[in-house]
Amino acid sequence: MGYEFNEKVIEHFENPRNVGEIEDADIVETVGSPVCGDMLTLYIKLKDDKVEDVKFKTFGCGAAIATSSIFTEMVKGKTVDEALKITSDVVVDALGGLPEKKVHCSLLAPDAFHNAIEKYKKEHDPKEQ
Amino acid sequence: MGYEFNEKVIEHFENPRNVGEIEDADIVETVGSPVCGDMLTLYIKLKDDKVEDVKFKTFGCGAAIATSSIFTEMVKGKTVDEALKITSDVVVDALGGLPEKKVHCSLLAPDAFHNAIEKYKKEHDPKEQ
Amino acid sequence: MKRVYLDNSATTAVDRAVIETMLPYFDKAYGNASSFHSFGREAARALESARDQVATLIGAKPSEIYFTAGGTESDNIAILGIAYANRDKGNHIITSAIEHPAVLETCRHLEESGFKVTYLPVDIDGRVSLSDLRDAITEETILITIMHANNEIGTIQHVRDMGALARDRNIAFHTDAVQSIGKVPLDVEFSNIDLLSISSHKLHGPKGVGALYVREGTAITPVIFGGGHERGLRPSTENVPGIVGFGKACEIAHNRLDEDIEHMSSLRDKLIKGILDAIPKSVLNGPCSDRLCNNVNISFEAVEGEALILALDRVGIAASTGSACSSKKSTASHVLLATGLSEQMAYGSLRISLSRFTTEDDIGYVLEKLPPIVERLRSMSPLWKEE
Amino acid sequence: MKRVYLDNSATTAVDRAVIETMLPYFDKAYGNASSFHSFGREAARALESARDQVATLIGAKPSEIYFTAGGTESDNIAILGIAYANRDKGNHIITSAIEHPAVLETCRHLEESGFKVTYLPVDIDGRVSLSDLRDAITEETILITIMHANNEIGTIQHVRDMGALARDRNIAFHTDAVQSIGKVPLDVEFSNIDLLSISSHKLHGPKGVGALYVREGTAITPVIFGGGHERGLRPSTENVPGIVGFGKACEIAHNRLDEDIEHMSSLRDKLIKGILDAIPKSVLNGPCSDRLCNNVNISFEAVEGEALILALDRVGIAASTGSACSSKKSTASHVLLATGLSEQMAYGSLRISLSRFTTEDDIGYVLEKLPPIVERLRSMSPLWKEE
Ligand SMILES: Cc1ncc(COP(=O)(O)O)c(C=O)c1O
Ligand SMILES: Cc1ncc(COP(=O)(O)O)c(C=O)c1O
Repeated sequence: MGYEFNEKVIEHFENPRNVGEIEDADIVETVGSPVCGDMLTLYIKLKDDKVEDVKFKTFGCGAAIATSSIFTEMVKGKTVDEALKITSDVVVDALGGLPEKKVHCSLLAPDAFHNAIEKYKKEHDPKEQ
Repeated sequence: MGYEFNEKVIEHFENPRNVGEIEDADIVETVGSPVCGDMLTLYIKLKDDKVEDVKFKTFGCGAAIATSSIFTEMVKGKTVDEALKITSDVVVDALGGLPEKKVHCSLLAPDAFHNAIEKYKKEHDPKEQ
Repeated sequence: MKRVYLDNSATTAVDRAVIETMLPYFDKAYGNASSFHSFGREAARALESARDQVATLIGAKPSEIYFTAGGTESDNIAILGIAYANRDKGNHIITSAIEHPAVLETCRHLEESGFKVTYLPVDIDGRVSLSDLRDAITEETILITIMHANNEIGTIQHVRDMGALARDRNIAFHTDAVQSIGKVPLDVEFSNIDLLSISSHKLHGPKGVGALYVREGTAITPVIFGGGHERGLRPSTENVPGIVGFGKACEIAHNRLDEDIEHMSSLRDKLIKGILDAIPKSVLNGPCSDRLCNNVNISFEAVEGEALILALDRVGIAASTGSACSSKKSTASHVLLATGLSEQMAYGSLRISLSRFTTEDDIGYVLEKLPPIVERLRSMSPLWKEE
Repeated sequence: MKRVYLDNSATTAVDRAVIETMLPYFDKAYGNASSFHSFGREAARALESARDQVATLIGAKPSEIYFTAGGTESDNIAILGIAYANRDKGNHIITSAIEHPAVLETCRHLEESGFKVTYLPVDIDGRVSLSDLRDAITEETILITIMHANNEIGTIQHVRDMGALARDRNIAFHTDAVQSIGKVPLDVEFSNIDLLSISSHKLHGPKGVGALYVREGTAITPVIFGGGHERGLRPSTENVPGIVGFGKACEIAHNRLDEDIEHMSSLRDKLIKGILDAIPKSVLNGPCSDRLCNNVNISFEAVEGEALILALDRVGIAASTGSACSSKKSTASHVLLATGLSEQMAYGSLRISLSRFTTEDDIGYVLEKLPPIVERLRSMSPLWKEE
């Protein structure tokens, strides 16, 4: 059976926020791959433990685009810890819901962000240096 | 699938010839039974080796009624030997055809007639008396 | 010529409102419900609202309704699907002697592949006894399939008690409700039903559409394979206009249920009384109570059913008989014989089945035309003895 | 908003003339074709004339046409029916890697019950090689089932040669012609076909109806059980309006075949050229010759298909993709992958399928809207490298 996106999802699909790259990003993280048909690259700039800027590029379906868009909008300006609380459930809620078979697409951005911060912390952990 | 009778079959069904009994019949022959859902009783009066009169009663479907009707019409007045040539094929042809699944109903009257004559011959065979 | 259609157990006229509802789905909202575009979404939405309508009529959840191509397919998917899914639990199936061929032939097929089937007898009213059913259950029993209402003699079975018995023993309970839906109030929860078959064309919906209700959590294996439609249980591009029409027909049936039952019952009773009064040596087949509101089945001594149907057809009355004089030999209805009726009377049966569109006038016409026809056929019958 | 329907391989709009032909069978000539009265005879006659119309389109005898509920059911009855009927002769089936799920899943089911299935590979154009087929045949082979034309990339197979090979070895040859009927001239005699599946809704007939052609004398076992309709191969009350509409659709397709093919081919070629010219890094999937007249399938580097379909939908264009991002994970088309296309390109495929109702205008609209959409999606794609 087909599925239906609500207006808000469509709006984010048609006018995605924060698309692009950040040249001097602190972290660049890619999840997925063209082989699995879903791929997202997240560019993050941090300042004083806050997400100063974030951009994305995605090779993915409409839900992947819309969830990445709203996710970047939601984490921008937040502290890293606050941003880590924006899980896929939060994203789906913020969009007013997704068709059941599309819910998994909302994992891409939070996953990428989570991985990114983990890597970043590891790299900047004084104990590890 | 349903089936369709032609006009001639319908006409014989609605106005069957020679229905009834012959009180002083020379031969009365019944084929079939209520258990098999098809039953025909034929009353035959012979004279000088000719079928002087013939009547029938049937418990059977429309095709059984129509074929019995036309059969009696066809044999009446014929010599017994000519009448024995009125097989089910001849009856079906005379009616202008029957639906395939109804062809077997046209066996009733010729069968009854055949049996009747056989029995009659046996009973009246000088050699057997 | 006047034409009176009284063969509504065979099929019904599609309701005008149903046709109107279907029309846009042929050439406007004609998308494939699996497609990711506006045409597909229109179709998918229509499908889901039809699913709601069907579910509402029988007290199910929409997610428990699977659309099929008709009653036969629903019965096949239910019986084969449950049998194959439970092969390791047991190989015994219980049904009744008076089921529709869609159930009986499917059970016979399973017998050929190693299943054991008990065909429960019925009493003179066509009723399966609950204690027979209880006694038939073994450790191996995996499915009980007993029809809700019989298509020939209108007997309504006590499915609720049967369902309770099945549930108690952890056995799946399927009922063929093709004839009862829209004519008997039925709730799958109340009646302890696990699987239920419906066919659209028996309740003023289009032909070639049906549904199978499968209670949530019931283990069932697909028997048709393809693109995964209807959650894998019935693949094939969904027949959107047909399903939409079916949904509408269910909605109408639901809204008018009491009124329809009252209307048909009263005409039915008038017809039965009228025939039995007017025609000697005629007997009612099937029960006097718990009988489908639209079913009349009467046998006339010494009269053959197909001849009777043909004669009625000649005066514009469409009805049916339990006699089928086909290819090789005549056969009498297995249902009538199972009730203990003699062959002769079984061959002489007439089924008159009403619908919500049947009128007083139709009944009057039958009561005018039928007696002389029976008389004429009897006058030609070697079995008829004038008194 | 302008709406342009270009997903005709998924389903088609029902022709107005077809709807008109169906209408009386809903509420006037609504009888059951098995009934012995005037309503039944009207239905039976309509059924038989539809059977003639379907038979004429493929060069079969009417008695070789069995009506079904659609392409999936035709494929299932053909494959399971032949397999079960020939179990004692052998247990090997040959098919191709690019069949529709209605064939592939049915074959997989047979594998689970002891049959062996060979899935022949295809070349870059999606074509099965005749010598591969020859080599795959064993003493055990009882069925070859290769689709006539592919639903995704439009490849037309050389069924005549395959049929000859099968006939020579006394093996039943089935072809799924769901996509080709009405778009490729086909004669079952000329092409040595023993069984052939058709679906009404792919050629401007109603959904939920199909046919299976079975050559006279072919041993086949029923897989659905019931009242013996369609000579026992497909029991269930016949869907008279649907079948009548299907017959009419076949008649129309037969009468306009050359004209339709020319119309669609010319628009198809214009569309392919227009897209490939306007959009860099786009490649045509499927063959350049012996391609369905209504099929366009193009992949765009770095673009994901479902996003593309959604963007097209937003401007009113209905098309489809070989990408299906469903429940758990995305899957790329098994057909495109079988032709050797990379995953990325398979995910980025767009299928545009035309019909006899497609206009120059529709094509122009796609050529106007598609390039900027691809450009926008590429600008968001991490895989896109500007040159
Ligand atoms: C009791 C019963 N079950 C099943 C069926 C089969 O339904 P369909 O003809 O829709 O396949 C019928 C009617 O034919 C029926 O009366
Ligand atoms: C090649 C092919 N075979 C079979 C089918 C199944 O047909 P239906 O949807 O009518 O069951 C389709 C279409 O869905 C198809 O394209």
